[in-house]
Amino acid sequence: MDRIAGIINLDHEQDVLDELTYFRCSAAVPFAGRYRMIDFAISNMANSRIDSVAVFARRKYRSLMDHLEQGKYWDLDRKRGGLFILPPDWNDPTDISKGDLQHFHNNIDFITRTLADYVVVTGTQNICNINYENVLREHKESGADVTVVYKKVEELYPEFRRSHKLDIDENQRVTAIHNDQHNNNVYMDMYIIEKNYLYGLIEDCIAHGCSHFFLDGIKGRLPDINIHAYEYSGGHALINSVESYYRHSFNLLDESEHDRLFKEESPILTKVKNEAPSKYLESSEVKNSLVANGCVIGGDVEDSILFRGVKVEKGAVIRNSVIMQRCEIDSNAVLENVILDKDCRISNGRTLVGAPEKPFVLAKRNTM
Amino acid sequence: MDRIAGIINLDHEQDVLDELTYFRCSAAVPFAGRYRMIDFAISNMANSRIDSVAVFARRKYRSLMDHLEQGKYWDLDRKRGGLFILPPDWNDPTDISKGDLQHFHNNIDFITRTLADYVVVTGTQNICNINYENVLREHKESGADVTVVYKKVEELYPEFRRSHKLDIDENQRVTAIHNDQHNNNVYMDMYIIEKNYLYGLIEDCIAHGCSHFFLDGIKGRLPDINIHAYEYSGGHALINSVESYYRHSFNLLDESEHDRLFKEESPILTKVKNEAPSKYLESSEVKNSLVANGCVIGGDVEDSILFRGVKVEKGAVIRNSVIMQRCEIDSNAVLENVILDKDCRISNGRTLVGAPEKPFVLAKRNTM
Amino acid sequence: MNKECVAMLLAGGQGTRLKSLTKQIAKPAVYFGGKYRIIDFPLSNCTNSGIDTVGVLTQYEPLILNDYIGIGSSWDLDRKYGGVSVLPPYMQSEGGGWYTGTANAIYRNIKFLNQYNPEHVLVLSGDHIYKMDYGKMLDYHKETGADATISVIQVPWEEASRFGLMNTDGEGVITEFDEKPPNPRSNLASMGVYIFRWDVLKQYLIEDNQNGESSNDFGKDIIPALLNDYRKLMAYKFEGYWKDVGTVDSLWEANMDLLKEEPELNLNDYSWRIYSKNPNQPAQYIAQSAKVSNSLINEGCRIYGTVDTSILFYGVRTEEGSLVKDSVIMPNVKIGKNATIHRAIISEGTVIEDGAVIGDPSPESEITLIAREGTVMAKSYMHETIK
Amino acid sequence: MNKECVAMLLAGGQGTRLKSLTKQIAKPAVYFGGKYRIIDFPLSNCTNSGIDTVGVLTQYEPLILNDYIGIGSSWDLDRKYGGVSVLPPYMQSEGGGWYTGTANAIYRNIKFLNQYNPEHVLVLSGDHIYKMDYGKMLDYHKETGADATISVIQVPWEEASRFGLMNTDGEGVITEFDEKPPNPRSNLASMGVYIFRWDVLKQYLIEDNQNGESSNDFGKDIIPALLNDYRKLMAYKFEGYWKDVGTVDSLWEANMDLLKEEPELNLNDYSWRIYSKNPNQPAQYIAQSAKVSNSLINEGCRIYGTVDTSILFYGVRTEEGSLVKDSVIMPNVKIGKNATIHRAIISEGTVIEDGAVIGDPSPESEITLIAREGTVMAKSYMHETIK
Repeated sequence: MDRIAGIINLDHEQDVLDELTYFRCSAAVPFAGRYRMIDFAISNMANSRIDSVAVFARRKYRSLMDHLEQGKYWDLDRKRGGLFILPPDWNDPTDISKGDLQHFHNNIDFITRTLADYVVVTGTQNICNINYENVLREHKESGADVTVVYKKVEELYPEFRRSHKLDIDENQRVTAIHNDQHNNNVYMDMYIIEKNYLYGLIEDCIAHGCSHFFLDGIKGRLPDINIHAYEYSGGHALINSVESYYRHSFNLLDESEHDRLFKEESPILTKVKNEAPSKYLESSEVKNSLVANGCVIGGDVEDSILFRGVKVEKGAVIRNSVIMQRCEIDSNAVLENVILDKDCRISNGRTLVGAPEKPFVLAKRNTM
Repeated sequence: MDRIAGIINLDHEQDVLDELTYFRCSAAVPFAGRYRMIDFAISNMANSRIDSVAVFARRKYRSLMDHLEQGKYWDLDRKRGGLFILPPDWNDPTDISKGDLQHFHNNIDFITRTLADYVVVTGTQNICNINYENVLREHKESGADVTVVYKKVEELYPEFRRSHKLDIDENQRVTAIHNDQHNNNVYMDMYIIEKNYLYGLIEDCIAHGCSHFFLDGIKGRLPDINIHAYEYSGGHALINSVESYYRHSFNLLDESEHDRLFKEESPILTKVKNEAPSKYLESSEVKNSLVANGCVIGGDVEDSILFRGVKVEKGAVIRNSVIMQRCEIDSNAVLENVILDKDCRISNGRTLVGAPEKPFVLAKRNTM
Repeated sequence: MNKECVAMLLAGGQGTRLKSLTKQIAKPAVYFGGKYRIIDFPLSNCTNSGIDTVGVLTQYEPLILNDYIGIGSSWDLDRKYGGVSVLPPYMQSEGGGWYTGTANAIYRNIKFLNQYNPEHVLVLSGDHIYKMDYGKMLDYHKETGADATISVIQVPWEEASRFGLMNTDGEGVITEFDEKPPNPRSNLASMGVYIFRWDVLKQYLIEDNQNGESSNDFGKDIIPALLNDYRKLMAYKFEGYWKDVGTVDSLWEANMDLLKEEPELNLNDYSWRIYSKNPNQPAQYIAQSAKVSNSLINEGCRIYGTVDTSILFYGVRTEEGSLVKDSVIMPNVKIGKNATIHRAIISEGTVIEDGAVIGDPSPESEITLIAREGTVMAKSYMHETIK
Repeated sequence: MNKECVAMLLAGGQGTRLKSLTKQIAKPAVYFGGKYRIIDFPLSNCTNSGIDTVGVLTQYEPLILNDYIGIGSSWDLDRKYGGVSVLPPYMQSEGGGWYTGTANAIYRNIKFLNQYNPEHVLVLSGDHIYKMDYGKMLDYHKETGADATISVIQVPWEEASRFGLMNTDGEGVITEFDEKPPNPRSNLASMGVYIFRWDVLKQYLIEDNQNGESSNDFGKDIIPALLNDYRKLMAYKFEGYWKDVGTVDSLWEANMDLLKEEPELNLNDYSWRIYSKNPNQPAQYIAQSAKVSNSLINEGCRIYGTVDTSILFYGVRTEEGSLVKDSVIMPNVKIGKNATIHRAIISEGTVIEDGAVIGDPSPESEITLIAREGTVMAKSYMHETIK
């Protein structure tokens, strides 16, 4: 029985979702009506029977702590292993590590003490539903040092500009990692690696003053190390901007897109909130929308996503918008192309209209 | 059934335990062989049926997170209430609160959402075994706005210099709070207050630009507010310096002192480590010492405290020392008047001798 | 450490009046309100009232309730000491056997209760939908120094004879107890919520067990015995929503009660959450073709048809052209194109084929119960009312 | 979600050979090693082996084991899905009754197992002290494609006839199984650890139950039936410490084994922890007057006397002038001034009065067992050996 440990490395995830990341890191941004971005990464691990997960957090991680607790919603509140949120702990003046290697170095106990033989390292911006046991199987068969996961995308949307792309030979071996805007093999910011090999690379990177483990320790060693490419073919959304967030939110209104991310056999788990079922009043008119529990809807909602506990009064109109937890939309308010963060309140009769390509975003706890 | 919520406010606790607080806040300093300082505060709350506890943390709190998890060892891993570690979250540019009022302000939800009617606020440096249900009973009978807890000390040790002292009238009402070095009514840095009254004081303090809730919001309002004094008569140790830490450690070797802090009916709980019972080898000679589990002792130990998992080889000598978790003392090493933090290793034949009034302190993970 | 008060939840009733809904599951496990099972209400009341030790007495094989309750984490009852325990009748060295009555069920768990050495025992039944702070009732019980306190609610006089009724004096002391009297002299009905001093209850349970003629029932035997001995019994008046959901009609009605604009039973009250096991479903989807009004819909639903004045549990899918009206649709039901459902309760996992017609729209008609899991309702069944 | 492997721990044995130690508690709950109960070893092995679903089959009233196991959090088995369940014989609609044998106990919990739909079932007994990675055995079982795999250990030939013995061919295929044969032809003893393919085991359990002449026992009936049908049975060789602690002498010996300088069973191995319920005791105190050597001492002890080659559980207090030698002292025993104890097992809570003399120091003497909780051993008992 091969065991895998997981590392969710948030160190390179810029907080680029504008108002949505004013108060939280992007991993904690709400998505798809009832989830946070990081739920996908953690659920994928839990569904792959990974029972030891470290989260390398650096900035604005408090809402992450609130959300993850000790991992109980993923059955990761364990004595052995479990979920660890690892914020910075750089009090050792003799520590010479830099960048994300500070995390790897400071938390080397996580790697050395785990009973797992393999480690999956991933970010949270590539939303997907992947089974790492399959990745491991292919990794072992390939005999590679590292196996990276990529998605062959059909269209090179703007969000892929910042992603690395892979050149792959006929044996699925990676021959180059670069930023070529015409390559559609998008590296998904996740890889699997043998624990001891990872440990050696970390030591070596620190000794050489590296500051970015993937770039310096893996990409930079091509072609000396054997990198295998695992093609992920399921549902995928890269969210690294308000625009990509907004577009992928609406993609979920398509049933087949939705079902590629949410599967019965590998469910995406999240913190349980015990909201009542949503209530649709006599006056409500809801069309083509995703609605989480705890909402009370009296107005019109179309082509939109309502998170948990949203109140929409009679006469209010919401179109092409994402409305997060516990927002209240008073009667006769009109919202179009808007993203409201948590706990916003839109008063009677107010109108907010953004552009379809650039939604109007309101930070949390605003009253307008 | 009156309910009480708890706040453990670490904001005013200086990290003054030298090497012991290089890497951790003083609340996380190991004490009494198997505890951390904060265990006393949390266990007192748990034993007083407080099921909602917030920890206001600001600096070096990672080892606190490791230790407390979600409060499971205190049965505080609850859906409703439970234990919350609340590190800084000051991302709101419009927030005008200062000092510990930042904590109160940022975490006002904790106070407003709790079902409790009363709140106990405490630090962690006054080690004691107190039942807050008794404090509440006296508080309600007194009709006071706030009830502060004090200890009438017999001797004014140096550690009390920084404590506030209370002038108390014949009705146990506080008439003055000051620093008079000849008053032996030592304020124990804990008080109970009605939730709504607390909320009002916080609002008011922020509006007036205060930065220290107790000094500005409570002490500063004397004699306008009615402060009752609750006398705590049980075991007590104020630990705010290496010297007081060292002295109080050895006080525990006295059975009656020990039993005033550790009671069967109100046990001090801590994180479970699943260490085996300690092993005393044929060659060991242990006298007048406290030993936690998981130790393997082959040498001489006298008048000392060994934390969990300490190894003392045959021929090693330890006197008047505090040896923390998983230290290894090789054969023929001699330690006298020493505090070793976690994971230190003293090699074969080394001698370390501090002074009885000023122990030699070694920070964690040192090898000598 | 003692527990001040331990709750014992009587979940043994076979609930035969709920017909096939309780064929495979005990009544407390019956679905309610789009998301819940009946037992979620007393369990949530316990945790919200600060009672963290609950024994669930079940007459049936314990697996189903064990599976639903698990370690109690859904209701915050996964406690190190206390928490929730399912207590089926088990073999004992002095022999085993079925619980012969509600009092006998508690009697046979005296050892369980003694573990916690409680001062008071709260006895609950698993048949009612209500939100109640048992802590306040306990305070009342303690303040009055009662041997037993019975929670009562005013019911309409015309329904009173269906209940156990209390006659009380001006101070709330119970002077008489009539179990379902034909001619009620009071309309204060017992809610099936009792608090006893444990030492008193234990004594009466032991005596009751020795009495070969007793039916070992709280209402029929224990309460009358206490009254007979002039023990102090107090009535605690409860105000709020309380409904027995022991029949198909009352279960349907209680569900419909939630659809009022301001329902008496508020499920969105953050200070008194009703906890439930979480099925991990994604957000519900309301399609372009859908029309939803006056309804409660749970996560995991995909609605393409019309839903009016109905309650849909998780995982329900309705296709285009379908109509669901005045109905309760339990989890994972699939409703085909152009199917119509009126005034029905459709049980878990049923597949309703395209074009099927179920139920009778006339307001006086009986509620149709489709209660065979996995049933495929084809057109041929369309006008049949299956009970 | 299926579970690949579910463990069933047979904890029903009354352990009469352990005499009064098992009068009030089932054998798996007997104390061992200064801190543990026997059941901690198989439960810790399960959690360390990645097996997170364990049914504990007990013949007794389930309360004591329920109380010790709680929600399983001590062994990290407080899982949302799976975890540890105590399974006493319970009343069923088709009637109830005692488990008639080890196989019958599993047979009557087929529904429990079916809930998880496992591919394999690991059957354990609760009588042995050992650390074992069941995951490796499962890998072997899967690789060899066996219907059943039995874990075996080499025992000295002279002891072999006390065990169930396997004859195997060169590949480890079991060709014969002899239950305690007078003339052993093999010294590979069954450790009471089996892995079965669940579909195969289920079939044999059902057939075994229909066979009125069967004793419903794994060793006597199920294994022979499998062999008889030429099913593939593999022997999995285990190397390491393994000890049956079914008698007072072997329990004492297994405790003493821990006192060797490098004991075969290492309790300080951080990669294979033995988990146990935590009694929340402060650090142990060794006084100025104390002399402790070659001993294991647990938290909560206060030692003022001499302790040599002994094991002390939590909460033991020995006064000045007392001597404890070659003994096992269970929790909360109080030993008075100048009392002497040799070669004894003193059970929980016993109070030994000042000056009492217990046990016989001669190395050939029987082990003295003081096993009545709360006994006060006064001087007058001094030379008596109480069993």
